[in-house]
Amino acid sequence: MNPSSLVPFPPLIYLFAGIFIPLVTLRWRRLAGWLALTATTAAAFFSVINLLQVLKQGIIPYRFGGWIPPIGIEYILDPLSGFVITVINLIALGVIVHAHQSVKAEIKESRWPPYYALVMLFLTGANGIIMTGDFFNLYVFLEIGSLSLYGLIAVGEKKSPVAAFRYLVMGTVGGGFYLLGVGFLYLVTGSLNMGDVRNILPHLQVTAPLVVALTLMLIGLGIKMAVFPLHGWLPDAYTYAPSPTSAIMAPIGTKIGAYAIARIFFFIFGIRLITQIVPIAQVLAWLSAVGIIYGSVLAMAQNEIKRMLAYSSVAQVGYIGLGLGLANSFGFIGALLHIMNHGLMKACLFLVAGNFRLKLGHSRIDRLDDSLRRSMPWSAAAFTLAALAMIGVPPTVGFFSKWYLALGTIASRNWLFLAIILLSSLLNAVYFFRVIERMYFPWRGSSQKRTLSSPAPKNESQEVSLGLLLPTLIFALALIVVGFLNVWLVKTILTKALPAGF
Amino acid sequence: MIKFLLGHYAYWFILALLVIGLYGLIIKRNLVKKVIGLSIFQVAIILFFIASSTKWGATVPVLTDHQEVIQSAAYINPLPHTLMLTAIVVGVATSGVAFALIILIYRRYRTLNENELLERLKEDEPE
Amino acid sequence: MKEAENNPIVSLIASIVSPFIMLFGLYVIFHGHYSPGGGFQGGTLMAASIILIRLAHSGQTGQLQFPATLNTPLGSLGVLIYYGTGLAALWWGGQFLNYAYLPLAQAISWRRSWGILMVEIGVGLAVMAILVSIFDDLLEDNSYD
Amino acid sequence: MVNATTYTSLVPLLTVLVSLGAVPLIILSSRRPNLREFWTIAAGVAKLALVVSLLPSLLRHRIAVLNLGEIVPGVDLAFKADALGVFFALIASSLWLFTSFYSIGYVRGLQEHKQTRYFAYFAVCLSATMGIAFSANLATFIIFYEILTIATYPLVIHKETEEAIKAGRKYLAYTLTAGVFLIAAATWTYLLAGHLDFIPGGLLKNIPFEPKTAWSLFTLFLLGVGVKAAIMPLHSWLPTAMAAPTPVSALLHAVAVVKSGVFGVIRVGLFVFGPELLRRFHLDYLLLTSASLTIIIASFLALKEDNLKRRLAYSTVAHLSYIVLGVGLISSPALLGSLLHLAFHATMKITLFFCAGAIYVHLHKEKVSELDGVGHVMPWTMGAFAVGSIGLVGLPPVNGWLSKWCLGWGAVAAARPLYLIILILSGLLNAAYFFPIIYRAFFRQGETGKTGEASLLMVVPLVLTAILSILLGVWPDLGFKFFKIAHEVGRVIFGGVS
Repeated sequence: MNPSSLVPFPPLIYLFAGIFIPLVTLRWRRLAGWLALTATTAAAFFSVINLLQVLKQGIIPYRFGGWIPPIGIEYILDPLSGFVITVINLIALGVIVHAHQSVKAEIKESRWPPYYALVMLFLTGANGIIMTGDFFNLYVFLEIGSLSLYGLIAVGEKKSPVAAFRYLVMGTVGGGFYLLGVGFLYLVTGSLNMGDVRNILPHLQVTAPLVVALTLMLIGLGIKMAVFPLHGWLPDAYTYAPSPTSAIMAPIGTKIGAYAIARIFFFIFGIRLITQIVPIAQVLAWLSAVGIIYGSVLAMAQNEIKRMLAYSSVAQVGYIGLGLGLANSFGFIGALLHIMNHGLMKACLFLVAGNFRLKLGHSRIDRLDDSLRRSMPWSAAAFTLAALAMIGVPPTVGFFSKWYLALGTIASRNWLFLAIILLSSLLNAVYFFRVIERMYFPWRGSSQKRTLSSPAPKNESQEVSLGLLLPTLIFALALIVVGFLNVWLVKTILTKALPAGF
Repeated sequence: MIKFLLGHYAYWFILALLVIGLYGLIIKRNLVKKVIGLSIFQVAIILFFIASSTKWGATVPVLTDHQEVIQSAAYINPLPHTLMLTAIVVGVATSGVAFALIILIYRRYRTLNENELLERLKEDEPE
Repeated sequence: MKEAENNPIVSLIASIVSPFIMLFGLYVIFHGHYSPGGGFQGGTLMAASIILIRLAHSGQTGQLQFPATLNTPLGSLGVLIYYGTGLAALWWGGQFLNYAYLPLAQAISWRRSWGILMVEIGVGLAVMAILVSIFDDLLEDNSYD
Repeated sequence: MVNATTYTSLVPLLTVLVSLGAVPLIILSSRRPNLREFWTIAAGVAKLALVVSLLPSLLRHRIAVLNLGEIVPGVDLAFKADALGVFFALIASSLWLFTSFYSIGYVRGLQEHKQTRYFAYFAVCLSATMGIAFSANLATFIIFYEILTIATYPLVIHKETEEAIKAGRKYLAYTLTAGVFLIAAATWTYLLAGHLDFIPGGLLKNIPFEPKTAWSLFTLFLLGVGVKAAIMPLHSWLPTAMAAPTPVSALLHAVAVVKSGVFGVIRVGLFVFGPELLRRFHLDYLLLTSASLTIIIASFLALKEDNLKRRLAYSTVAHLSYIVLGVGLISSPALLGSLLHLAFHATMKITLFFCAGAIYVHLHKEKVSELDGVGHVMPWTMGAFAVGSIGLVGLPPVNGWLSKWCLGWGAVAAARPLYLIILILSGLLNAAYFFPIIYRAFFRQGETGKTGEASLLMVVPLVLTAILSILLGVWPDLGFKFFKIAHEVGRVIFGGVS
């Protein structure tokens, strides 16, 4: 086997785990979690190897069934897909370790095997979307991922099926729009292979079907990415899903949509087409800008941590969209970096929300109090650190995304976008400090009862067990470490992952 | 103009179907009807692909004989058909999941009407 | 689920028709790689034949022909056949699903033919099992909460 | 003119790390207060020693630099102990030592809660301040500036009363907003210049500018650093933050936070833009106008404030703008004056805050109107207070007169006598709001209910800082050669005192 045989391994491993888990667990139910963990570890391992490979020798295509494109399905491993797939799988690894115990707490034992199988299928979809070089194959993986996600959401609280149904309706319509767009594109170009389409497009006149194709694809992928105003499914889905689902969906789900938009619009259609001929990039940037403000403002109004984080995701996805829509190299790097950074931050925050649910039985902001800082010091600290990262305090990762995005907006002389990015980090501060104040300081009512002579009730440490704590803390640590690594990442990977034309 | 309208008659039907599907999806209050709308919407897309590959007087692109002369004009483009096969499967899976969710919702809230469902959801809201 | 009364006409007709549907399904699967048809279509037909029996004979009787416990293993097995074929090609030096590399002592075109047949069988099995499983799950009367 | 040479040295990094390294030790020894306080003091001494060790080579025009690799493409995480940085670091680290001793007395005197957290964040604050002092470029500066913002927050809300939490919110709202402006300004600068290194005379010196761009960029910078420098109308967090314990106020006002702000103004004005650009686009007027207005208005606000600490806070606001004014005058003596004021105001104001804290701990009095007769009970404390007040008014022999003198000289040298008038007027206003306090304390009779001084841990530091203020007024080069270093900064930027 030559090194290029390893290219399709991450999605294939997940697929294998997805079908193997239900089979094995007919007999040994408790193996489900371990199998999922093994598969994720293996997938992450191969992603890293692939990334190193692609950095060494450049773009590696992989032709399924040996068919030459544009006939067969092709996987493309280039710096962009190598980077995103590595990020996603490493985050998934952390979340799965955490899920190992949170699943036990929140989901009935009889449902573990299907649950883990669906997680694996969701990751298959995510990895497939990242790797594929074929428009229709992308649709299939999109639906595989989404369908598993509907199931993963629906095992949550009482309201979760409703949220899942809403997501299903919107997601399917989104998929449908994307598919329709692919149809128009196929009418115009006669090919479904991305590389092929890229070569054909410059020779074509821009006709109505092409514009329709672009628009439909933007809407379809926009729904998956939860770009404002197509984000309607997101808050409920994030809130009512069980903790492990939220934790795996939040850092990965929307990023896949963002990646698909970056890949299709910037690499395949090209900068010129989407900025000068059809103003797709501008539309994306403006929608994202509105979404940033909208998401941040609504996040302030929430009383449930998971819901707050969900609206914050709407805003943060806006950062990515805005960075892409700026259509310059700084913005693009910022968006890619933020795909990773936001994944890490949100994973950490949702894991902490999961820890709270596990130990306190709820994650409502108005019921948090300062006993947390004694009973769950590490979780609270991880939350605080991630919150600071969301605000963009250096030297955490959030600062660096903000830095590149700010550079991008200034480079394109768009002062309004600059103002929005900066304003939003202040709004982040508002809603995160609400929680931090609750966690660390005695609140009205509790402060009157206590005087200095009777110190805070010394709660026994109720910190969650190591299996839950370790991934949380690793994510928290990563927020700083990755922050310092950003130059290295940008220089060795992301500058190679820029589309032509910057 | 007339020629344009008539020449694309299949697409007008597909468009109508698409709109009907979306209408059902958005306007109908019953969750099952919403799923029906969803299916109609997907069927419209499938038909769109099939219609785009239609060729009068052509046949399946299967070689019956090695000596046969290959004339591309004599065959229908098989690609959209195979793609739609997959799309149909996706559609089936979607419907399956949708109905499972609907059953779940019905068991918990004893209603399929969206308005009633929203009311009951509100009742559940703490505080 | 309510125990519906078994209508003899319905159950008789279903019992007669079902094997033919199954046979047709198998035909479609096994000829799918060189004529219209294939795993999806065949699998759906086979599922239809099983579901028809279940519709006609409610309750335990419907399960006699094809018990619901087989759904998951058969479904997984089907995908594993598909997956294994692809993996075999990968193992013997080709790309995933490149049938030309399958370890069969035959000409490449025949290897491709056998390979795609394997895949079609796997897909057919999986589709059948999964469709039946969807049907069973929707009827299953356990509450999720 | 002697050109400075650079040499690589770990010392700037160590000064940052030494108090940061003390944090885990402080937390680990939280159950043993004496050990914990020992770490605080040890870190303070070590830090001061490290900074002092930079002095000899600096005076021989050798600058310690340290480059830790890129932090964002094109910008390094780098430290550079140039004259200005060492100057600021000296002030901060020496006064931290006083504050540490004083804090121990204060928190023990009041039996404050969560003392470990208090000392831990204190140490983090000082690390950040050292980082600010030794930053070699704008990105490094911003990183430490923001860390300082966050690390100060737990200190501001230390009391955890509702008032304190509100003050903390206000503090964050102002300073985080400022941080955001600073980031915007820095990214813009980066796109214009391609690097962010501080260069004496301005890193933007050779960039072609349009007036509009220059004004917008400078305004952004000023909004960024102006909040911590408490330039009006960005000052209002400072009096509110008085809800914090007194040593924190002292730290905020005299040592770390606001001084980082004015330090930022100096860096931005003279090392990013540079005197030439400031003059060419008349940006100096922005500095001068805002500074003069702040001086006058804040002095008036101080007059009518009854709460002692808040009165001191407004006084701080006014005096910070002296420093800004000195930058805006763009002349070598004015810069000398503003740097000296940076140092001297710190010693005087810290004395005053220590006094206010001692009164609060000992007599639980916060208001000026309650201070009748306090001078009889706490003569040493109020004596030190008098020294600080005299210095801030600008009368010899306390060091305040020297910096004011230089500022006035600078105003005349820059041919802008208007600002000399403002300085004199402000001196009078200072007298108007400080002398009544001393009068009340010593010449009126009042019921205090207690006798004797506060604990020695508090009185000794405040007397020492008062004595230091007087000594520096007489021999400004005493000890750390403040005068010489300030002179050196002026020489680097303007090429010698004219």
